[in-house]
Amino acid sequence: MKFITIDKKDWAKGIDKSRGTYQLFGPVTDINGCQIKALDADVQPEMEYTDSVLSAKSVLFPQSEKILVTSLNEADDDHHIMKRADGDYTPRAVIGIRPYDARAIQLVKMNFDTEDYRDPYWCDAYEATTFVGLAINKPGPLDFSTSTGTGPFSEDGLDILLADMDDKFLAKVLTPKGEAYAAACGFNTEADAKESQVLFDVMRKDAEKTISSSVETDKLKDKTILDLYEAPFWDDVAFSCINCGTCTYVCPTCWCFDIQDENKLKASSRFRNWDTCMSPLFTRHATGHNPRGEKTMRVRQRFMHKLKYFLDKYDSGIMCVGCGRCVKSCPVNIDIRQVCETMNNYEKKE
Amino acid sequence: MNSTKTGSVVVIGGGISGMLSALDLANSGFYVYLVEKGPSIGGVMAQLDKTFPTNDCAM
Amino acid sequence: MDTCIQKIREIAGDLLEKGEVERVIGFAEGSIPMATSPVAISTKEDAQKLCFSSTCGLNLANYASKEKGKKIAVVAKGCDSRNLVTHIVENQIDRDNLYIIGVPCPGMVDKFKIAAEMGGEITGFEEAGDTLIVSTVDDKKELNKQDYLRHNCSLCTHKNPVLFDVLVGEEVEEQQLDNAYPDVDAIEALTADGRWKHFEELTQNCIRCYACRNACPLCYCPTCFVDESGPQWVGKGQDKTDVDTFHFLRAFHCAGRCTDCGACVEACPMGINVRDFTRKLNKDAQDMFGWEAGLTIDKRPPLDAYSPDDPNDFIK
Amino acid sequence: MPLKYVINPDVCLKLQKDKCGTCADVCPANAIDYTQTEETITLNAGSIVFSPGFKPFDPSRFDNYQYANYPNVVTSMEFERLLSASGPTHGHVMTMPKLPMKPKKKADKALAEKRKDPKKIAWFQCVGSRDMNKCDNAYCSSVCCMYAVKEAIIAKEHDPELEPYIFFMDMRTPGKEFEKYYQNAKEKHGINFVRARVHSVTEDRDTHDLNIRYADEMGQIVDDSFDMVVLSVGLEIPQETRDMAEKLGIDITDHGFCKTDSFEPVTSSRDGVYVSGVFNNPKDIPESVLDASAAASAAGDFLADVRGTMTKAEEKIEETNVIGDPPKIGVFVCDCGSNIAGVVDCPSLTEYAKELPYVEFATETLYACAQDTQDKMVETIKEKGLNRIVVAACTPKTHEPLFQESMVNAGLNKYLFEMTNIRNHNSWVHKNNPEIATEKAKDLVRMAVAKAALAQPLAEEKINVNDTVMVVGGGLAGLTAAKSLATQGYDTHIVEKKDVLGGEALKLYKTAQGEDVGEKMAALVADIEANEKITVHTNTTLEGVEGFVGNFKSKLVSGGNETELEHGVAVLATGAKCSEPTEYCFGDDDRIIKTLDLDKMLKEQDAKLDSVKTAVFIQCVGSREPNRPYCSRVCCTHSIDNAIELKKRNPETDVFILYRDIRTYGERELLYKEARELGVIFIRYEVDRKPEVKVEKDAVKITLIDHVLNQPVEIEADLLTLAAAIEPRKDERLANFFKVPLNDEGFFVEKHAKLGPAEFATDGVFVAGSGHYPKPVNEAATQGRAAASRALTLLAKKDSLFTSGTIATVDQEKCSQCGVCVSICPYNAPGFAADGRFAGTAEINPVLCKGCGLCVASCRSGALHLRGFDTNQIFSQIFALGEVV
Repeated sequence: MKFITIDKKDWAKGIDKSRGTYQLFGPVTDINGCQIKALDADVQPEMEYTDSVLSAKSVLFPQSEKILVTSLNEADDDHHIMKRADGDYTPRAVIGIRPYDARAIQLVKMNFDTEDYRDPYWCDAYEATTFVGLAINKPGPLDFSTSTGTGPFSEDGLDILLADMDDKFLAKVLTPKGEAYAAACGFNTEADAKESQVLFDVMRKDAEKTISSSVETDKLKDKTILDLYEAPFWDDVAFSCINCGTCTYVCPTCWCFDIQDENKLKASSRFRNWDTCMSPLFTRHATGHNPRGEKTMRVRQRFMHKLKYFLDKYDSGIMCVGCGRCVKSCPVNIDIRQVCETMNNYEKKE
Repeated sequence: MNSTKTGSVVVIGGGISGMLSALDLANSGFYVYLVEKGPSIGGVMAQLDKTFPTNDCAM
Repeated sequence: MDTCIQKIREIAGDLLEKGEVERVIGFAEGSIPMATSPVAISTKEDAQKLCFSSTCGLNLANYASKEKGKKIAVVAKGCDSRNLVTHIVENQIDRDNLYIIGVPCPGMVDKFKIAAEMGGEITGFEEAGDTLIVSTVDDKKELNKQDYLRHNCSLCTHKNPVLFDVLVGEEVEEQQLDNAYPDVDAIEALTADGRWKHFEELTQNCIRCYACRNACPLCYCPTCFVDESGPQWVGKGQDKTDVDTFHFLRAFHCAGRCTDCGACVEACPMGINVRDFTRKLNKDAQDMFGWEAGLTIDKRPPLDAYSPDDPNDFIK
Repeated sequence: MPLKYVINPDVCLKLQKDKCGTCADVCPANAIDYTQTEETITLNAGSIVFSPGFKPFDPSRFDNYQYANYPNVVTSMEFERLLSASGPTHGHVMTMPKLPMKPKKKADKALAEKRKDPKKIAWFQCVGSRDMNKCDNAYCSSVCCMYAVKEAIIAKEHDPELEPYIFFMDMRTPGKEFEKYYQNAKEKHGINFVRARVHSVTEDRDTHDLNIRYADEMGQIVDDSFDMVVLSVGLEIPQETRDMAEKLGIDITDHGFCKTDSFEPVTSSRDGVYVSGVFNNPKDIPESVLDASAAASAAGDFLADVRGTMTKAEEKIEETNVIGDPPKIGVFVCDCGSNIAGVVDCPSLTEYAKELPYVEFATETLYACAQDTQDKMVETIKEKGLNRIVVAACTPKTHEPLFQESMVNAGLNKYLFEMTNIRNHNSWVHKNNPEIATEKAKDLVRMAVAKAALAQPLAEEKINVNDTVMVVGGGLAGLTAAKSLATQGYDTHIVEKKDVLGGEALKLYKTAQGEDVGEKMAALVADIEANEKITVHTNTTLEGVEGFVGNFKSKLVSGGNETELEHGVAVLATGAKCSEPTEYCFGDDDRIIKTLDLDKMLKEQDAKLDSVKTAVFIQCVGSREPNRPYCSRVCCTHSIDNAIELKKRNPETDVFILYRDIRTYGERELLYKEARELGVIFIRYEVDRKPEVKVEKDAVKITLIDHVLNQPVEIEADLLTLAAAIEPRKDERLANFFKVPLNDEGFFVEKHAKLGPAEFATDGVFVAGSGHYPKPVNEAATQGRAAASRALTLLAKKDSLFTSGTIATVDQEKCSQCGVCVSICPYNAPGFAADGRFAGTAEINPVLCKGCGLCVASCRSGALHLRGFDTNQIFSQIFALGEVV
């Protein structure tokens, strides 16, 4: 672990230099606001953004990803045999990822990279990716990341953590991957480690202090699943919900997907697309039966999964990193903080 | 049935009028003989291009 | 506005107390500035939760029709009332089971526009007449509400409810417009390529969360065409053709029925102006059939009926 | 119209001289049989319908038009073939059309080089009609004005630069929608109308252009040049028909038309012999169609007690259950002689079809529709166990039922059949590009096979038919219909809102043939009242109708009492009424009356008539005007009839008829002739120069511009009769009860202007009388009988009346209950389920559904499906097409 100082004057040049060996992702603003996207050769990551509308999860888990291909042309010898689609797993770096998004990727990893099963698409992309985080000096009013086990300066899941120091970035290089990327950029002005760590700590404390929002999760672990499941408040929580998938699509920790085959003429491709537990189709059986047929069941599922099932299964805290995106984007203002509080404080009446 | 009549009708002429008369009779319970002098039924209407006033095709 | 909220609460409380309705559907304050949330109130006490402001941008007709068979009351601004009308016409709501608490609408504000103006997360929002007092962590501004109205509200000619059982507050003056569709005219004036480019860019960030569809009171089909699998009308990935097919077809399903309530845009997390599609069809309905949706319960929308004098200039 | 060739024995070398025989050598189907000879067969029949038709008048004998000598003078019938896509020039209008397309003779070749697209064509009206000088045809042929206008419009559509001229005496467009057609021809299509009888035609020897000479309305001689002249030839009864009539022993008129009674208009003078079509007076298609049905009704009445004694019940063949079986498709590729095979490579198409998925068998046939091919098809289905059939041939519109019948004969559900049109859609339109046509045929066959593979057997539900008939309207048409239906054994109810039967006919004096209407009506009413099968409801109104074909329930209200009538069919014969004139000082003076008032005076032998010295009739009062653009059809004949009556009562009476066009169609023209001979004076006026009427103390003064003198003429009349327009009742409520349409003026719109003139598009509902369009006694009676005949065919086939299998169905899980289908269906087929699990969702009444698909297309929720055209079938066709893209 070492610290590097990057003069902002050298920043763009260094980034451009890395393009030779890395495919870059980062924040850019378009007509609909800030998005984390693959950067075109002439586009620099915008390092002064508040937050992106969507999280950085799509760098590893695109909304629509071609996973298998096959030929339907019976003249081909291997027709109708599924083969893995060509994917680009050359090194890539995501510049300016927020620490809570990086933490979220670690949570998602628990799903895609397990002892029993390793998702090749996600894992190969993960292996190929260097995460260059940008610490949050001024957290927004909806940021409650400190109460979800992360924070504006969290290093979890990052290869480099950058802190914006006005005229320069102070970079904490956390992993060999990070080191390699810094080298590729030609960033090599090493800073004093001790001094730098002190600076980081001060900035972290300042940033954390401004966070006013938080959730209480301390009692969740001790609740009985069935009690929460049968709690009467779900109807009220769900009333206003319109069952759009917005909360799940903006969420950095939602990983559900759906598999679809698409045929175009003599070529068939199998895609996986983001799916959402908000959609009635999510659990509809081929018979037409739907175990989560009612809206309330779906809303309950989302919160129970994030705040209770995940907690119980992985013992790594709740499946929420406190980015606040769902609170902001929900068209009907269903606030996960309030729901979490309701669940946390719920006592079954005997 | 003590009628001396026969339950069949001869329709003479296979133009539009004769053909439709034959159809109505056959469809209402009579055996019909449609007699046409020419080699085919259809009459003059079959030779027309369009019909007024709708300009529908006569065929 | 405060007296108006007071009246809503009184009427709602009264209706519930007397048992005239089972539930009152209205808006409640949200958990963050500029957010409101649709609620269903069932006790007189809870009626105090009801509120009304320039941020009640969703359409409550959407909720009313889901309460089939129940007697309900709905707080309805102009748009909501027009969609209630549509729902009555389309057999989604039984008029006899519906009590409409009409609210003359002050116009809804555009959250995206205000956020863009403030340049950061909003931490405070207050209304004082036509002045909006908006703050962020390190800024506070007074904005003129008329400059920050939602686009549909700035062109609204039906602020007052068209159908109601009680009206809360005085009717507001309706504006007279020389041209209700300047935005559509501008798109129509583009070349075919230009229009295509415009729509391509418009939907480029669509994530197909279907918030627009789900917020729309017109989209009540038990199974939406995008969700059908036999046949699968539309691919489910991010293929541009499929994304656009969704938007085009949804717009066509709204043709002659859309009241331009703006709930779709309000709901879109990506800030996509999906009204660009529906408004073109609204304009066509106006031009071809002299029709504005949701004004009368006595007539069905033009595309729901066939009449021999329907315009058919397109048939050559 | 079977597309079969026959040998003309008069010119066949083989038959005449036992030479040649080429056709037998080349016919691949071995269809040539020289041994077939004429044979005489004796038929025993209970009745005869005589419908021998007409011959177009042969203008060769007119030396002034030189039809026989000038190549560019043609008859309207020849011009009709020139316009036709299936005609000798494939619809290309060209001069010298009578030359062969590929002339062999030298002189013909020289002529053919001068062929061009005509830019100016003249139609001469009344060639062989209304003409006692050059031929003996005094009558009007009734159809020529309209067909000339039509030919001019169509020719102009073929070539927008064409200048058509129509030379006529009176423009006779008295049929339904005809007047508008004529006005449109003038105003929209730019057809030139010249009121003149052309004297002669001469030819430019070099160019073969035609010069014509005529006197215009001002009496000026005009010379003009045309590329082509079309002679609008009349309809004529040939000698052989007259001979046959004589053999049959039926009376004919001087012109060879059958003599009939106005109240029994298809009944000849001999018992059991009925007549229809042009032989029963010149008429166009819809009237011939009405005659056809009327004659069937009359013959049916005559043979009522032996109905059904000679017909055989169809044999029912057990249907094979194919549900769950994998598709085994048979493909039949039709050569259509050379129609398809001349362009498409049918053998390679057949080979291609064999390779398609699920295709078990494919074969090429010379004519798929031939009876032997059909037998083969049935055999093959059974032998190979086929369960789906695709025929690649012509249009399903004409041939699908035939193939489906073979399916049924082979024990397959008829909806397991799919037809694709490789002729009209392919070989005909791509005839110059055989390769592409063959490729397209493969596409079409592949698509049809893809769809057929998904075809499912569809059920047709039996419709129960109530035997009772309701006739709405107790006028002549309604009574005629009721009488026929009752005679053939059906309980018939007549609903009449007035207290007496008879309707408007009771106000008439005499028919055009001179029959006393009052006497005849009294006899008819007495017949009706004596008939125990008929129930008369006078003073009764219809207040509501529910149900559908075979199962109507009507609410009848009489004097406050409500009764319900269940009936299977309905005849709407609600008639029309005489309008109240709003001009010519009507109402200001009792010497100004309407035609019906004069009838009343004649009927009552009113003494006032004796003092009439000058009587004037004004025609087209309220007809052919912007607010009533139609011609009232009956007024010309009626006024002329009354004028003759006045003249006969007192030859000294001066009688004037002020008219726009005299429209005495058919043999009514003879009345016009008679009137002139009796000294009735006819003065024509233009609609923009109408007569002016002033009421003065001792006379009604009428001023108008005489069209010949172009001078004002003043007539002092003591009786002015206005031929007031006939007005429909415009009964929107009634129309709505039965879901039948009204046209702009308020007349009922029939199912088809030509082929369905006595029925509505709504099954089980029929129309007769002036509610359909103004008509004189004989035509009202004809339509009454025709409506009865159409109703009878439905009632007689009640045991074989089924719904179609191709109808809409609702997936009630998906229905959003929005009601668009209910609102949009023109046939009232969708409704809301009243109870059950899916209460409130849409459901389709299979009896009312026509399978048009409108509801399917309009359903946003995708809940509606059209059986036989389901989404998966349509998609499979699209994907099958996409396979090669």
